[in-house]
Amino acid sequence: MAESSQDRLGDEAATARRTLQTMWEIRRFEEAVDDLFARGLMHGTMHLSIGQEASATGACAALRPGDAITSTHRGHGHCIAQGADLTRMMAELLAKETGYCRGRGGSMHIADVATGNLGANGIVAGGIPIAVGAALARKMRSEDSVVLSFFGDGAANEGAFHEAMNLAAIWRLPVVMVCENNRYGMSFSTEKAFAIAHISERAAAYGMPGVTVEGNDVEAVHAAVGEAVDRARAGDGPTLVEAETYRWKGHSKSDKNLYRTKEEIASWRDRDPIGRFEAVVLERGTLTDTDVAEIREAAKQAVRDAVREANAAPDADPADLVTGVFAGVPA
Amino acid sequence: MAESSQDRLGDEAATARRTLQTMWEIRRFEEAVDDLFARGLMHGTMHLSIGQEASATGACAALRPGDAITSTHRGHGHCIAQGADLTRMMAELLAKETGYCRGRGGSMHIADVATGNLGANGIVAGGIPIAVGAALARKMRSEDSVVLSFFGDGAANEGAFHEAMNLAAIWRLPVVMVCENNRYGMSFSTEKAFAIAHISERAAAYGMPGVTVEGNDVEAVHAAVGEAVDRARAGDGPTLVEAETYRWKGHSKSDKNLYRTKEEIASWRDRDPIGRFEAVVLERGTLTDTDVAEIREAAKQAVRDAVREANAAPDADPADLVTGVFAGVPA
Amino acid sequence: MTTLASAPPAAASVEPDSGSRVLTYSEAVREALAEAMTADERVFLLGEDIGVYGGAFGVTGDLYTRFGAERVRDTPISELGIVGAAVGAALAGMRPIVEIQFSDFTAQAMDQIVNQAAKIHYMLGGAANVPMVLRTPLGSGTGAAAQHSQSLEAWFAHVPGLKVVMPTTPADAKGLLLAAIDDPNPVIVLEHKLLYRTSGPVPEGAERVPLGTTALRRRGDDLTMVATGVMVSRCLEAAESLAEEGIEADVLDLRTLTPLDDTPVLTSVSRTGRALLVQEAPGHGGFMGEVAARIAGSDALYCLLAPVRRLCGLDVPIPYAPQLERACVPQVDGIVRAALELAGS
Amino acid sequence: MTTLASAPPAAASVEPDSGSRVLTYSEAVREALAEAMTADERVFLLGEDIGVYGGAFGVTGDLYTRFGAERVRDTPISELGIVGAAVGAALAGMRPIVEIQFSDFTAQAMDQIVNQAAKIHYMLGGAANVPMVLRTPLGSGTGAAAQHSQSLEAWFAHVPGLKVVMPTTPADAKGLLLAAIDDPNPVIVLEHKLLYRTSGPVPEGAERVPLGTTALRRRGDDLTMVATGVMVSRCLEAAESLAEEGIEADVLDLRTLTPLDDTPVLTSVSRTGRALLVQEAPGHGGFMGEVAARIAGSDALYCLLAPVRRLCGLDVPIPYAPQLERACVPQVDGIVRAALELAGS
Ligand SMILES: Cc1ncc(C[n+]2csc(CCOP(=O)(O)OP(=O)(O)O)c2C)c(N)n1
Ligand SMILES: Cc1ncc(C[n+]2csc(CCOP(=O)(O)OP(=O)(O)O)c2C)c(N)n1
Ligand SMILES: [Mg+2]
Ligand SMILES: [Mg+2]
Repeated sequence: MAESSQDRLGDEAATARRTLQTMWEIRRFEEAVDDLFARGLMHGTMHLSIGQEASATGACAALRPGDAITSTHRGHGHCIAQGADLTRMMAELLAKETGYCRGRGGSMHIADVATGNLGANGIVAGGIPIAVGAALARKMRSEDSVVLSFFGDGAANEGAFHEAMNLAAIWRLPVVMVCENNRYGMSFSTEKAFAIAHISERAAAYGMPGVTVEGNDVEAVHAAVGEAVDRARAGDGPTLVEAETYRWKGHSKSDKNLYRTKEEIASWRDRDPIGRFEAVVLERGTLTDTDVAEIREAAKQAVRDAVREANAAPDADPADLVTGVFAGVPA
Repeated sequence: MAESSQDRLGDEAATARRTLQTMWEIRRFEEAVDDLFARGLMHGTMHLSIGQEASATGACAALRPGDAITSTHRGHGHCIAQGADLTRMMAELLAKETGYCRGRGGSMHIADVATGNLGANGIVAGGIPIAVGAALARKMRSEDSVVLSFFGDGAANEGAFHEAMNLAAIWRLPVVMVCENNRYGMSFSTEKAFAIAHISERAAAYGMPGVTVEGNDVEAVHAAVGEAVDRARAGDGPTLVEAETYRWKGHSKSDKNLYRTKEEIASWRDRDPIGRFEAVVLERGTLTDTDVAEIREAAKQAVRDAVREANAAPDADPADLVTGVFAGVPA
Repeated sequence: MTTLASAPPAAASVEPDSGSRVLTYSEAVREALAEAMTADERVFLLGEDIGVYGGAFGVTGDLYTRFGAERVRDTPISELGIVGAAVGAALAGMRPIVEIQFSDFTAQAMDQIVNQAAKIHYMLGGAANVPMVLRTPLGSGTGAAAQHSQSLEAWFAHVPGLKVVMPTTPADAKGLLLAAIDDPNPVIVLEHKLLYRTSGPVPEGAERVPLGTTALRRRGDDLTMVATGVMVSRCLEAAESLAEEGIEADVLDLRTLTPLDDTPVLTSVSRTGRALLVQEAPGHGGFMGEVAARIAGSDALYCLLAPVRRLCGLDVPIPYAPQLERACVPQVDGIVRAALELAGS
Repeated sequence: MTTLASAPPAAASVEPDSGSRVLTYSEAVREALAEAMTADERVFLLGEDIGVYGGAFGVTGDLYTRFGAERVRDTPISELGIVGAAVGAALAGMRPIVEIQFSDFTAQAMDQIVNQAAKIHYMLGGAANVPMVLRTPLGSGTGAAAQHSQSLEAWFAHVPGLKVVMPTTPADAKGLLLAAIDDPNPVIVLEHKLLYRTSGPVPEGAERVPLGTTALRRRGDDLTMVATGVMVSRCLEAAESLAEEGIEADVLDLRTLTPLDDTPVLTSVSRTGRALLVQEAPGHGGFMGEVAARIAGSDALYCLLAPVRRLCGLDVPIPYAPQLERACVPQVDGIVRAALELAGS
């Protein structure tokens, strides 16, 4: 993590490698999840971010150790980009005791406090006020770390978004609001859900800067979020960054895609954020075809290992099923 | 009610009379309430709008029969401006069976469905989504009536405001949002509660027009709200009108006014909306000194009568204390 | 007195009687919505993804194509706003029916449900009323974890001014919903996710099932089972196997929590002397506490041969892991065990 | 076993014992907040008008001048946002204490209270916890009508992951609050408006009153009164006049609903055979249903000489008119009447 927001992610080999590998790990991880689910080896429901890898990867690349994020129901990408362990993530989805939540949370609740991931959230916009509080704690302790809150376009119509945005603004908190606008809240299009062209226009209502970026350009996301992170770290308050992207898969398992056309989906598949970054780094000569092939292979392997290890792990243990509700009072 | 939004309220005698009398009735009514409360003859708590008479009066003057309003905890002015009966209002505050709510609601819940007052509200911002729903009903029935929602500056930081504003905008509903910005939400100043200069700037976040007017100028309020009402009636959707005003009295009975200076209060008393309108109509020659004296006397008398009649009325009757909870299923 | 009402899905291998056909629970809800919209133009639906998507659980299905986008109104993700809009539309003479995708998200809308909808009629001294219905699915069993699996019926039952309905059969899903739509008060209809796909006979006509009538689903003299939601079918299954051991149970389905028809409960318990109260929601502060209190507060107390047994969900957030999730709420075998203990005591 | 705890205001004409002085309930809350902030810099307060205004009920008083605007943090009118901010701050290692002006407005914040704060620790498999306190006044009796007078304790008690506290004496207002602040879990502290001005002895030191201990406020063998909130002092008053008629009552103050210490209740009822459960909240679905169910579900059942009597608020929104408002919740005379009926039966 923690690339300086000045440098582009595709200019330097190590950074480019890490960035590309992160995006491929997200892609492969979710393809594996999709497959496990289809084969009935995973239960519950899943929200995949395939096609949105650039916003998660570019945004988290602008963070440092000590910074934190809040994530969403579509949070695998954020979690991986923030440096989570694939095996523990997969173990969680497979309801294993070795999972991040010991099988209690599942896809919608993975958190990794160690890497500063305060958690996915099953509640749309639920993480935004929490990010504000985590940023408030940092400000009160005069730390220079920041908090980044991911949420979707649909979340921007929840009251929680409004109240949290205003609190962040009036208290000038070190928080960056990253709205991943993938054009739909479940089946409801942004054209119908908003009477404005860009969600970033809402920033002005709170007196904070707002910007819209090409969400499938990992460098653009990193640059915009990096600027916002610098502003937050400098004590100059919050920013709303809107990343325009698209989800290739259905909203969840029950989605029949009746609300959008095959053509629309296809046109966005042509704007694959991973392919786009590969083209950039190859063209710039930052990486070679062999490098790229290695990275793809490494990502595939990492996910394969994660699935294998997770499958081998013990199932969630009912031991403290009841006693686990409350944290024990310290002696 | 229902002055054309073109004409100024102070140009024509009958209109000027009605406007001035409404403002005086609000003033005298609340002075009477203040007095009854101080003398222990009224219980509960009261939120007085003394000093804000112009926004209630000017806004409601732009409405027609068939239109509706939603009001707030500080709603006596809205209720009177909308044409409510002073005796039934006073009876409600005195917990009489003849009150608008049969003594069940009190100051924070007075409604007068006949004049289109859908009710005061004890919940900050509680009336805004309700106004949106009442406007949606009108649109679905293709009626040309409109709904006006009063709320304060503090209410604009509630999630309910945000969600309601967006629904009104995307559905282009015939609703007018009137924010009475009296500089404080209880003790919290707008300088602290907002990082923007004018609450009307928030309209843009929903794609609706927003305007700020001098809230103590009844003609200015009427003109701005009138324009918004015309827009709504024409099917061109909602508007946010911010009326800048000031409350002379404390927030409620428990207020020690620690959060503002005597000087500030005094400076606003010098901007008395009633005196201002009297000066205008006298200067324009619309009304004479005698007219004005008569109107003041008439208002004082109307309130005196209301208090006398209300006092004579029977106390709230416990008869249907329990059975009144549910409306009976029609045969 | 209650008569033996038609049995719910689990036990419903019966042929539909004349004038009724077998429908799923979702189809029954959809049919009620369609009939109500056809009969009364004031009725309309609003909710997230209820339009072309057909609803998060597919309940509204094709209503969007049949009644159009105005009356089957997709909304942004704004639960508080849309419930408030329903309150306002109801005050203005419409008959809105709101769908909240998961009952967990009623938390977002509690102010409009509790402080507005429930209180307006009384608070205004009867000057206005709020004829609206809020439909929402509750319950666990789908692997959706803690924020998508709650059973919050007790919250609503504790709010004066709300009526609270929990249909357990397709026939009731239709009949109770129609009654809720007729009702001039706000009614919360809690549908159970696991019941949507179950099927049973549903009358053709617009027959209402009156709110406030407990249904006797099975007859037996050895103990009384009182249940709500999906626990009703589990109790019936349990009663089947208990019967094999010669233990016969009354199985009562409360159907509506407010108004609550407790007479059949008290009558049954007075006869059997043994009460097993089964709910999916966590036990602590749950609605079966109310039922237990009704029994303990009445003369049925004198007929009790054993302490009133509550079998409820564990006092935990619903976990994701399937085996843990199952362990958190009463299952058929657990009900059978509890019944045997109770009958033996 | 419980020992006789110090009596609450109504009966507290006692001289403060050494190491304690007489404070009002609000002063006791304020003292706890001040001591906690002095002892632990992670502790801070946030809420509407808690700063220079001193709080809607004057509870935070001069804390703003003593601890400054950073730690006694005024907020906009955004209940959901500020409770969410408290959750986030708690996750980040702070010890936030939120004040919600009236418990009725927790409706605005239910998502963060119920779906976030209560569940995070369990849902994350123990990886994080949410050490926060939410203080809010409940109850009627102030003429503030239906949206400012509710008693919603049953909602919170029914949410696994929340601890729920209802202090009734100044000593407990301080001691239970200190324990709540120490607790690594989210704790809802429900203060009663009518108790703020009552006074009683409060220990000087930072003595904690552990969560989950029912207090025996008065000793008697003829019946058991179980109460919460302001009903405790009313029961004690009622017990006084009952004593004049030769009827002696145990008066139990639950103090915390979660965790619930029901042993003293069951022990007492087993001895007296008569239970009178008194709450201000509407009866239907209220917390005394849980208490009645605990009795009916235990062997205490066999000791009952009469049905368990619940005396609760009427199932109505609280009306404005003073005489109607009084008629809606149990008063001393009503408690006496109910006790006489119960003792006589
Ligand atoms: C408060 C709340 N309302 C509704 C839902 C159901 N739901 C889950 S995801 C979703 C769509 C969210 O849209 P968006 O915020 O754009 O995120 P995306 O799914 O597009 O990534 C909905 C409606 C929920 N989980 N929480
Ligand atoms: C949801 C909610 N939060 C808090 C309160 C307590 N309260 C009543 S009025 C008020 C101030 C409202 O400020 P504003 O909206 O500006 O209206 P004003 O009182 O200035 O007319 C507050 C905080 C409430 N009634 N409802
Ligand atoms: Mg989206
Ligand atoms: Mg104000």
